[in-house]
Amino acid sequence: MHLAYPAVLAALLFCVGLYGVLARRNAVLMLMSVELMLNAVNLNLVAFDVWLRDTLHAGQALTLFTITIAAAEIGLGLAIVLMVFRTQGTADIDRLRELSEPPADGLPPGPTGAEAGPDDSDTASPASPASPASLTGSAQGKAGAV
Amino acid sequence: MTLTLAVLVPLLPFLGALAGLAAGRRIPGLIAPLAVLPTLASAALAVAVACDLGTGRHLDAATRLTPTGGIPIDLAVHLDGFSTLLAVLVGVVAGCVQIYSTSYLRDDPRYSSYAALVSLFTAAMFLVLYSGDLIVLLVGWEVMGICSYFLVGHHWERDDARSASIKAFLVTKLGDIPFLFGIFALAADAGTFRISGVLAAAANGQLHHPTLIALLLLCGVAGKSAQFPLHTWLPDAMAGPTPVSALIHAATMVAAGIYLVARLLPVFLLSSAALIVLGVMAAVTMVGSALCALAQDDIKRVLAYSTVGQLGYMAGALATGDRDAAVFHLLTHGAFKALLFLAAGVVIHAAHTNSLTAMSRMPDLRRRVPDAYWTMAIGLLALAGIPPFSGFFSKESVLTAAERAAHGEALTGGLAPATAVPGAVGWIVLVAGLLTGLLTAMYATRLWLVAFRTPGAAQPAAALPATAQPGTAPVSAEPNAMRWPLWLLAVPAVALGLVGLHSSWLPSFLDGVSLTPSGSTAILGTCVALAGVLVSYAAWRRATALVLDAATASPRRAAHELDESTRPQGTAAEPREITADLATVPGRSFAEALADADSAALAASTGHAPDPARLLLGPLMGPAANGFGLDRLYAAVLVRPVLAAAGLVRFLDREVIETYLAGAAGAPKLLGAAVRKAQNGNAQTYLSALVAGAVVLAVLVAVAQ
Amino acid sequence: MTAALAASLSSQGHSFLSPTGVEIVFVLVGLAVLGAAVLTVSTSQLVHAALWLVVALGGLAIEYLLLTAEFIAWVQVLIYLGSVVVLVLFGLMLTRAPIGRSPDADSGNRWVALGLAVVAAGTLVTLVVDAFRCTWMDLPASGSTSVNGSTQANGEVLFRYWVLPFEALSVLLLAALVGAIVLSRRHREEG
Amino acid sequence: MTTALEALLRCVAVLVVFLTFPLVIGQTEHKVMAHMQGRLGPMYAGGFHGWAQLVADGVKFAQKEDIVPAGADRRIFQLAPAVALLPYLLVLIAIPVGPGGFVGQALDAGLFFVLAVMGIGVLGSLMAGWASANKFSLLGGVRSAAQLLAYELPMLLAAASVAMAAGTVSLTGILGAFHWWWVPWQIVGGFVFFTSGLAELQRPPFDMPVADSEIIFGAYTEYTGLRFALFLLSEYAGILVLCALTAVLFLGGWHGPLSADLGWLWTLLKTFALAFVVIWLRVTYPRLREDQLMRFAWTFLIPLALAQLALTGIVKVVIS
Repeated sequence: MHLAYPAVLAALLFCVGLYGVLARRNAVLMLMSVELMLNAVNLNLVAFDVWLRDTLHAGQALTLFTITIAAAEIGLGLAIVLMVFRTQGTADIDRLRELSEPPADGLPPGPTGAEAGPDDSDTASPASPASPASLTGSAQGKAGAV
Repeated sequence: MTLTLAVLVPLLPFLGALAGLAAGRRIPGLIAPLAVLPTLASAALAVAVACDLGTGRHLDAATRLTPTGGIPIDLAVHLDGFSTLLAVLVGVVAGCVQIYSTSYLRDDPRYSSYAALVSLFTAAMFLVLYSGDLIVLLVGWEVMGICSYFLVGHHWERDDARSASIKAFLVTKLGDIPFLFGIFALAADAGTFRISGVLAAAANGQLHHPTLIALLLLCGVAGKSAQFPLHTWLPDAMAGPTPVSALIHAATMVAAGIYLVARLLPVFLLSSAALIVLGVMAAVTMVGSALCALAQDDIKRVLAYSTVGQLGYMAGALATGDRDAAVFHLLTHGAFKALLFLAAGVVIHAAHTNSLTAMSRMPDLRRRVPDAYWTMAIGLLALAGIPPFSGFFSKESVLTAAERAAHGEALTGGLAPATAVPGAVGWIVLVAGLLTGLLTAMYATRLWLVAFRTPGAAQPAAALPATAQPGTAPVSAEPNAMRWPLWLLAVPAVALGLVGLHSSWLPSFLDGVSLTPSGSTAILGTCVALAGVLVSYAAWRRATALVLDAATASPRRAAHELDESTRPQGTAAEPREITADLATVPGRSFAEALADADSAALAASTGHAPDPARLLLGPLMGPAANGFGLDRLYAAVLVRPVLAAAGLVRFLDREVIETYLAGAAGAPKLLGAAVRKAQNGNAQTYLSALVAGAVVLAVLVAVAQ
Repeated sequence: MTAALAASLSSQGHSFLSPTGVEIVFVLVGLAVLGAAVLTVSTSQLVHAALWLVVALGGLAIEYLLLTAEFIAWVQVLIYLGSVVVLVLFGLMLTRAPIGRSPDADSGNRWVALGLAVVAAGTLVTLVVDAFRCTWMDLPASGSTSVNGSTQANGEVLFRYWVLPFEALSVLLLAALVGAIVLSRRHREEG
Repeated sequence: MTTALEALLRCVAVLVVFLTFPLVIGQTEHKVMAHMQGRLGPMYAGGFHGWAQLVADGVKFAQKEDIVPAGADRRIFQLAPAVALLPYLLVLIAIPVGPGGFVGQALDAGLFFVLAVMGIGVLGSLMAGWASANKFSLLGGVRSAAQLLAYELPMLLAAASVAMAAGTVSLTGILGAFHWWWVPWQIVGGFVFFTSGLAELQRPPFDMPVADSEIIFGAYTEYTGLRFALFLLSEYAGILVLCALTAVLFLGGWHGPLSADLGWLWTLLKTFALAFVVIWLRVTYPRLREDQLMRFAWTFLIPLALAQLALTGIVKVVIS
């Protein structure tokens, strides 16, 4: 068999996964895309192992390791996503922007006057404790019943 | 030995000032001793130095701390008769002022800083006197400037004190800048900052630009010694506490300029142009300030203008090349002017007002402050130049010097040939001196009569109940610390002039020029002074008669007439202002102050006072009261253009330069905003950029191979 | 160029134009895998994406089988299909994946991502084809006990040469286990 | 040609087994439960002992309308029963019935294959649970997933014990290496394997995902007619596969006292005996609570499996 077939398939699969990682909004979907990329790497490893007839079977052994690590990764990743979902009320990657630079025309760090109070609470509503509490509550209820 | 003592003289008050500032409010009990004792010790040491040095000798010592580029600067001491005698004067006056202040400013919350600043001021003056190096002298000179700024602005709660302090500082600085350049030019020509070196250079004819140097130095002298046209700060500086006025006027700050010219007189004698300028300046200062003094209502302003006039005498003496006469007058003037100010302080303290008109309403003022009454009489007699008081002899010595100069035989004390002094200078100074003698006698008499001798019948009835109330005015309540310095100073005010008669003692300290007045000037001066006294007395009698008429005639018409005829324009003070003024006079309870202030305000508002000034001055009254509008002239000629220029600069700064700055700041800000957009918190965007970079690298590597 | 390529390949005895049966199957399954993967990253129904991922991963298991890596293939099935995808579905359900299309499944970054992915794919495929177009690998005959990917062969290398990484991996798994438990534990004061 | 024909034949045979044996097990369950619980209903259909009850059930299921809920994800809803059923069909291929190639396809990694493919079956439950657009179904699906993930581990560990004892993961290889004393040696592993398998099949007492008193019927709540029958079929197929595997791994499979030709009979006997046990357990034990279920797996079965693994290792080292 031509090595080009698995190699090209792996390359294309990798790029598909790449697209998924860059384009998907839901964190779980991103994790799935990461799995696709990892599998592309695995395919390459296996193909090259077969081609090279490595006596150590380095390719296949590494594939096994990769699969194991991927399993660990997905477990941890999902735990993180679930926790984020529980605390933030969303699993959308592009809404988790606590690390972003605040907008230049935004409010000053502290409330400057009496009028600033309600505005403050309004603008903070996406991350305000009220709405995620209900969401988290329902999610917790479901998880508890499982 | 002498050197050690001399170094200690400026050092002690300096350390006292530091200790006083450090002790501050934490140890209030220490402040007064820390202020008084070092000053008194310095005075004693100054006396010791003067005695130790003896007559006709001088001492020069110098040490160089560190080499500087260019002309070396030495910590030099130059002691001779001029410096030691003036140091004694400074020490005595400063000691009296410090003692006086302990009582005068007893209740002042800022007494600690005040006392420390006075000590520092004294130390700076000592430094100026003893310094043998122009740069070190300049240090003392500038320290005095900043101290005067703080002391004049002592009552910084008051608007006039604030503006007066700033004015004093700015006007003297205006003179100091040319002064600084003058020193540099002098040092550049002489090749040294040492005074002895400069004098030697002057004697050897090494100074190539004497006129330029002398004129530049004169600017600083005019500023410091309050000579026309830079004298305007001095009357305004009366906003400071009265002891500070005494210190500034009598001994320290204003004396510094005269002392400097006396020190560097050989330089000035090289340039007849500078002497003419100095003479004209002195003449204008003398006459103008005497006229102004006659028109003032504020007792301290009267004294301030008289100081300006007396300084004009000294400057005139210097212009005629006789620095002995100048320093002699400086000594006697220091004594009697300090006496006058301290006595005026007592009077103000008792009357709770600065206004002569208001004082004339107080029938028992004379009895309340007998010490001030008598010592002030002595001081005024000395000021007017009535023999045998000290002022007579020193003033006559100045007139004699002028007369000799007018005849072409100036008393230069061997510093230069008598022909170095133009005869015109002598004539100018002589005429102006005689005229000023007349005017001085007039305003001295007026001051005394209006303040103390207004008859009870001329006092308005409205004022009587206020002052007759029991307990409002405890008679002779002035503390000892304020009374004894007056008598202490009265002694030299009376007797100091006599030492000039002794032909060998005082001149031997100085250049050896005879200080005995010549017969013609003595007679002429005495006549002029007596005439002034008499004229003033006559005018006062007439004014009193008018007031008495007004009391019996129709009050309204008389009041109007009186208002037109007798009221000095300077008294147009608002009653509220006077009250505010009073509230700051220390040593009195506020209720007392209010009671007195009521009567004073009433008096000022009705304006019935037997003041001879208007009768004497006639149409000159208004301009003279306002200092001949010099302040307005300055405002128009200097202040407004400066303000306009500042506005222009401000506009340029805010609108033009800041635009560039804002642009310079804006460009990075825009760039930052652009870059900041990249940090949107979205991990996918970051990842996209990362992958794009990786792809580009991969392509580049692939293509490169 | 294609002709030259074909000529160069045929000169070595293995032509792209005359594929073997395994190659045909591999390409067909590969196309299926690719299609499933594309659907995984493009469908707007979240659970469908996970199910398409199952198809893609299962197809990959078949590809492993075709590459004679039997053990890897079954591990792929066991771990990926049996556990990872189940976990993913679990996570989707816990984050309340809706039935039907989610219009916001793709972020605003999708066109950038598409461009990047296409460029990257072009680059990678070009490079890979350029490098391996003439490379032929001989697949061992299936059924022989000493084949490449048999359980025995894998076990032997794993426990002979790869013991240390294997043990390190077990530590990593343990850490991941502990981490997942800690992360998903609900704190008492929160509950 | 012959290999292809043989392969086809084997596939057909496996299919036949797949289609009949679960039905037999289902019928047995009916009967056994009816007898155990003294139920009279299933005893009437067809006259003798109610032999036609299964046929009646089939006809009933076939007659029922195939309903897909309006809010459901239609395709996945319809696909779910197949996904649930197919893995068992695949697994059956690899289970050896008798010696000498009496197996659908002998695989090198047979045990591995079997366990891997069995794990896929849960996807059917998940798909069904999610696609039904019913919260009971969703809960059932999620419970299925959690249960599967929890019990997969002890099951694998127990199977690993046997593989370790035999030194191979090939099912035929394991049977080839079997000795009678393996039964007491691996009995604990057998217990763990069987119990975990029951849990994976969601059979009572591990039927929390379909607990009718809590969540109606879990993932299958919305299913009717033939699709529901397919789920039932998959459950019985699962029982068949589990029992066959347990028989093969722990009870010696075709090994028996008599002639080797009767090996297939021994396998079937053991399988059905185990299936009877499964049915027996259903009527004997009450359902576990969810937390009990999880605790049972993590704190009881896994330590037990690990102990078995250790024992196997020790014995293996000793005898070699």
